Amino acid sequence: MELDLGPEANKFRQEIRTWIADNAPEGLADLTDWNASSFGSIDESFDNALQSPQYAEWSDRLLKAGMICASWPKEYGGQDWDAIQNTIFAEEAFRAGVPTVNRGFGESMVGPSVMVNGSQEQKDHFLPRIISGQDVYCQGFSEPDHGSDLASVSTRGIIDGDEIVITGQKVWTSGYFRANMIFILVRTDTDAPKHRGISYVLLPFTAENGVDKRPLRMISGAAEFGHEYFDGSRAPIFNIIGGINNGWKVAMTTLGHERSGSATIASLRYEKQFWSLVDLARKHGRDKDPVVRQQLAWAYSHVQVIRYQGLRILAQIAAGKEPGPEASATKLFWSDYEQRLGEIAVGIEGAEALIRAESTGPHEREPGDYIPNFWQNIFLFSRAHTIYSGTNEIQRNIISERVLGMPKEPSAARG
Amino acid sequence: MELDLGPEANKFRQEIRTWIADNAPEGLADLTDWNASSFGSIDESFDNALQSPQYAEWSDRLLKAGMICASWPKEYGGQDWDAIQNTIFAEEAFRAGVPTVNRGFGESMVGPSVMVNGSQEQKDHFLPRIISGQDVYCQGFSEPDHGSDLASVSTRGIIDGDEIVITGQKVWTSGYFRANMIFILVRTDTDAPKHRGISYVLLPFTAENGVDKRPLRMISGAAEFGHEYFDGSRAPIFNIIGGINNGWKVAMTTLGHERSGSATIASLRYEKQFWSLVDLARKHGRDKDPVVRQQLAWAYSHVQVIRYQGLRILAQIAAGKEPGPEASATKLFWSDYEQRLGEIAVGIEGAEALIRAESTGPHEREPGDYIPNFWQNIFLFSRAHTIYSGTNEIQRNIISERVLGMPKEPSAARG
Amino acid sequence: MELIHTDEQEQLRSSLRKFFEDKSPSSEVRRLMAEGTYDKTVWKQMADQLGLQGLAIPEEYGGSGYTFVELAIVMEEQGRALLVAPYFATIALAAQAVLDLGDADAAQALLPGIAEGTTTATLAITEQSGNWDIDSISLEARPADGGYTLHGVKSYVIDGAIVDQLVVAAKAPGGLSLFLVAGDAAGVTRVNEPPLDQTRGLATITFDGAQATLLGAEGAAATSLPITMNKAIIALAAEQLGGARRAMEMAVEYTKIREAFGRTIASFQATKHKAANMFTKVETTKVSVHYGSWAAADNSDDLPVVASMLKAWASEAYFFCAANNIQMHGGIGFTWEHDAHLYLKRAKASQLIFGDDAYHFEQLADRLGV
Amino acid sequence: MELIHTDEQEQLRSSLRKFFEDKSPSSEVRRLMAEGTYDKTVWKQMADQLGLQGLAIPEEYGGSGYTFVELAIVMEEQGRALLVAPYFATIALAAQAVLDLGDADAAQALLPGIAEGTTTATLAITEQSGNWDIDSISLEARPADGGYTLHGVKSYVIDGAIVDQLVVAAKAPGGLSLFLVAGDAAGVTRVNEPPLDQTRGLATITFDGAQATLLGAEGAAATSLPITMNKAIIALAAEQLGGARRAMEMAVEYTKIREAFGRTIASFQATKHKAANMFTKVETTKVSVHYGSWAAADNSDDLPVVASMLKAWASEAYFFCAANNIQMHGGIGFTWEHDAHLYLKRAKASQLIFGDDAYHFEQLADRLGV
Repeated sequence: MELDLGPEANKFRQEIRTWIADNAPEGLADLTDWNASSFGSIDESFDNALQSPQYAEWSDRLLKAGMICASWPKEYGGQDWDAIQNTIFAEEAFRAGVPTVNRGFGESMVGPSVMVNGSQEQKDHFLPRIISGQDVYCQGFSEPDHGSDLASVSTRGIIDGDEIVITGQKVWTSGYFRANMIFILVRTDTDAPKHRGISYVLLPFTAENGVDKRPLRMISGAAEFGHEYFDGSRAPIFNIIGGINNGWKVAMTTLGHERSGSATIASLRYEKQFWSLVDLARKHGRDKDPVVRQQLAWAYSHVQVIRYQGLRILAQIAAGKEPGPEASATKLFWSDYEQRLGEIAVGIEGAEALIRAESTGPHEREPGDYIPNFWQNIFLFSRAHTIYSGTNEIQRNIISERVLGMPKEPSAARG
Repeated sequence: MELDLGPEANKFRQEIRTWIADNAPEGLADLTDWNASSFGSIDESFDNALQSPQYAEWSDRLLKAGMICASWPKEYGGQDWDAIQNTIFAEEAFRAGVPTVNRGFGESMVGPSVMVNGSQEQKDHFLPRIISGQDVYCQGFSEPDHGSDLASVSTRGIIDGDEIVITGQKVWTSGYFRANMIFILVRTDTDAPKHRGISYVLLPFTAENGVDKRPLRMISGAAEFGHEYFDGSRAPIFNIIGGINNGWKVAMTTLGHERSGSATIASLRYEKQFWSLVDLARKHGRDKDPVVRQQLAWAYSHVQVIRYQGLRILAQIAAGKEPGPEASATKLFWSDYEQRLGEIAVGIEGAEALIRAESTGPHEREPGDYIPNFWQNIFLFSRAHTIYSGTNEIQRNIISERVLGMPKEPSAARG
Repeated sequence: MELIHTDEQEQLRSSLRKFFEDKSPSSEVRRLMAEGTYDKTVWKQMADQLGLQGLAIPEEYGGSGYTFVELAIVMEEQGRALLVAPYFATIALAAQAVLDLGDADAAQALLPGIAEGTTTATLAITEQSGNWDIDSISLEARPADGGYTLHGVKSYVIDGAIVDQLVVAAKAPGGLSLFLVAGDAAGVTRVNEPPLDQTRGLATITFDGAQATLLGAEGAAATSLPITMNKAIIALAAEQLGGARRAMEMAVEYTKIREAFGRTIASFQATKHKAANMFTKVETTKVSVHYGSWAAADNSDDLPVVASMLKAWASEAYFFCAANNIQMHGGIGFTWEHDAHLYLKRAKASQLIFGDDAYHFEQLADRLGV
Repeated sequence: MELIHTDEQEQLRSSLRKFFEDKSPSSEVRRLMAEGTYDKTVWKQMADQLGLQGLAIPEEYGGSGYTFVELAIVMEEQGRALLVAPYFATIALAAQAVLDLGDADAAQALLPGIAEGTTTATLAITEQSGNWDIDSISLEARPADGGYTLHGVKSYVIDGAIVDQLVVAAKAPGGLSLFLVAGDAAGVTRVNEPPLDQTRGLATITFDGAQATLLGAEGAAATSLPITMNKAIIALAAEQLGGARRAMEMAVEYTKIREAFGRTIASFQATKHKAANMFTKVETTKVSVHYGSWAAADNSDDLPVVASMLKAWASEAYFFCAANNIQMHGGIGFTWEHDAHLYLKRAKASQLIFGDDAYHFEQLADRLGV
């Protein structure tokens, strides 16, 4: 059943569908499974596809058509697309098997922060570089031992003439290996109260600029996150957004930015994953095993709930309503689901899951590399889902306190 | 596999087996399922069997042979049986399908308290009446709103000449309906510290003595527990054990008394119950259903663990060792198990579980009575298992704090 | 349609909440369940004041023509209040069965009376086997004197002993068909069984040559009855949602008041996390029921899949909330006097009727083509 | 025998704990797993200083004749330390397979070398299907020149690429039989596969007419191999117990140190209850392993039942503890640098090898005669 979003949206969907059909380079869809969940996985074909001429051409056409960062306001190079349009575009790309080109943290966090807090010169300088892909950002918020207490920034920023000089460490830096820029919180006033002495800096993220990037290897073998040491890394004062010592406010703008448009895509990906699981069961002759069928039905039910949740969020956005309290349960739900899904999948693989895939490609491979197969990767990487972005224990605290009005823990000196 | 307890124990087992064969009245084993778990159930055949001439005769023979309260010291009318002998007796009775005759709280709690804390006159008076069955005790410790904080006794005891006069309430009184005596904690000094003004009284538990007994009906329909109001109920001062205001210490003796001998019996009962469940599955044509077979295997595994735990406790007792920390997990384990077992069983019954059994007998029946069938009763009554004797949440606290050395909750003003 | 309720739907919910709190408090639930009956005055008020019986019945048959989405809201709210009345039986089973036949005469025969609150009814499907598969129906309908007579026994008939009319699934010469029989007709013997869940009656009904009227065409039920069953499951899931949410609320409210060891038990993390898990179950059920009611309203292609998914999902959620509600209440929670057990028993009975979770997960796998 | 360990057994455990903490610290585990090998010096020390390889081998074959109960203690302690060495393969698989044949010549051929620490070995059972049912064995043993040649492929052979000797289950003309083949014999190709659990090697071994020596009689393995498999499962369960307990201890220790929101995270009830649940799993596994090792020592009638029960039980316990160990460590717990993942992977691999929980629950139902 397809969500009927009204005639305007249906027309838009038709236009997008036609545009994709007309513009997607031949063979692009066949290069890799663009829709597979790639988070935490090491997928050679995906990496190779990103290097292909077809992808370059597709990327170029999207850029010219304004379909990169399209949800940004027109004045900043976007198309003013709303959540419905974003979703329709993502759905149609998914159905056509072609990738959307998104600019990651640059698109979702840095851009909006600059739009809200930056000067006209900063907007003119930084925003086009995000859209074009010239600047690829990673996020420098977390530091060792600070857990979820973001305001406890220790990394120092010292003003030196017309530059800021940064020294310290950041950790859990997602996507660090593709980034040439980092948006980083640094302490520029050690005497001010915790939240008042922080600045938000767009820093060149290169070895030449004194950044020592080390992969933080995960249990799945992938180095999805980085751990960086900054030793006198420099940026022009121009790169401080929102003014010196005003970084906490800027960071909050960023964190508050709605990541819409992904709501229904998640379920498309999960649904596809579900049918892969069914194929796996068939391949292993387990699809008629009643115990496995219970597991498959359990999994499908979860995928449907994720789908319904996405549809509801979209309907809320379309109606201009704030997402209801049920949104707080979403992370809890899919993270637990994906963990269990991984366990089910390796169970179906049985003995085969005891052996990993062979390494076949060159990307960041070293001796001693650990390359899991698709389901092993989900099994392993999903252990992180219940931990990052606030552990599931913290999510349950939030639900019980903020939604159900239950009291905080006695000594709750929360950060 | 049978536990080899050594030649002495094996000889004892042989003697007991012979004695039971020689002395059990004909037809006794067939009167009812003496081994079924009757806690919280309303089983007419069981009640009727207790009234039978065969049971009376069996009871009389056990009494004459000293096999009632046999673990008591010889000087008090027992046989000095140790845990191994108790267990062997219980096992052999179980195997022969005949009941053991135990004197409940009188045997396990009041007797030991009187032996330790009572005067010679008190021992001479109270102990034989327990053994003979003349005095049947229930326990008057819990009061409304005090939860597991036993020392918060509000029920008053006032000395009036050579009598003590008791006014107040007790609740969660297990087995109240068969008892003619209650061992009760009352506050005899309201000025003394919480634990110091309590007395331990053996009180006639009758309407004539101002006791208003009300059944506390459970969700299973049975009134396993009572709620009593005491309005000027009297006992001679002779009935205060351990002296006035010394009741807390006496109560602790009672609570500390080892309830050995039941360790391996529990698993015999659970094993029997398991095979009833298998029969149920067969009756419903579900025994070849792979999903049901998973549940049955799950259940059997739990029964085995309970069996191993019992064997271990017995081995520890036989070796004169204190039970290890694993004992604290036992209640957690069987209570969760029995809850899930009830759910599995009604699931196998399917539609049949939607309808209760008909009432067929006279025992404590009223209009509006609610009489579940065997598995419905386990399903319903087992909800209580995770609550009484310290909720499973409290059990988990205890394990984490006392066994694993984790800290108490911040404001832990524990009772 | 969208997966948020309109303001009008939310207003409907508010007035229903108020009405059922007023008309179906615990004292009434307990009185009616002990008597094995329902309150006919309240039933008439439901029709006259709120039009609940006719809500989703087309206007041509005396209803107000709303959709299954609104009906699901009523189901949810009456389930929350544990309303002891044959609403589920009359509306989600009997009326729906007739609607799904798509036969105007059949609809005219039963629906106007239901809509105006003068007729109650139920649907008799399963038999002594307790098997919910329609292929297992063996009750026989024999043509006789231009009509039919019924021969056989129906079991687990919801509210079967207290309703006016029985819609009976039977084997006619032309295949599986539905028949209308008056509850008090000659040749009908109804026994009100003692149910696990006393808030909802279950009857065993023996048909010994009772006169019956064919609804729609002979054989039509082979197509319509599976649809009706799927919609009944959606309605039941809505009811389960209402009960689950109430059980969660009871638990949370109680833990905020009850103290132990110098704190409210709501301040203990084990309690909070149980509550958060209940909340997750309730909210995922809510959105699924909403989708399911929409699928039922639209006769959507995925209705069979959604129904099986929801039967398992809502059952699990309700049982989880009802069982934990008892646990979070401690000792008082397993006494007869406290209402927690009423929800537990309703939850378990709802989980078992029409087939349990494992049955529906297998159905789901089958319907997906796995 | 009784279900408590003797003082002597507890002393054995203490010295093993100390030995493995010394010889198999995290740094060594990581070094060896990266190299896909084991430390031959430590292996020799295990034999010379502690007599671990010969512990449960009868004295007539160079061992010290202890029972499976003592062996289970060794399994537990080396599992706790994630010892990277073919101990399980050599002792619980190869030596046990030969012992279960009950053939003196076969025992003499292999066991003295094992007992003195000069020979390592493994047992090759399953093939490319990954099916652990011995009926699925199809590798062929052909009589040739007074001996035999083997033809076929064995998969998932534990430590198959690093051991000296291979005990191979194969179809001979007289039925399922065991054969001894040198690991470096002509016609044997061994591929060390990249395992999910890097602390234990798995090999695919191709036999292309390799010369093999029959162990015991032709067809004898049809009887002995199921016994060996059951005992191997008990040994594995002991190893799982050791890992589960270590994972629990790591978690509890860490939460006592790590602070969040002004408290140690060990003071949060959610953490405490997770730990208590781990404890319950560990202790129930402990007593079950003890019983199982006793059943294995006694060749008890209920060994098959206990083995299937334990395969599921210990696997579930280990995985539960290993997974929650990661969760309780937070971010650091899912980094490669932290040892938590080594236990998680060992737990999952142990759960899957020899058939998973569902497989063994079905076996259990079958063996019980349900």
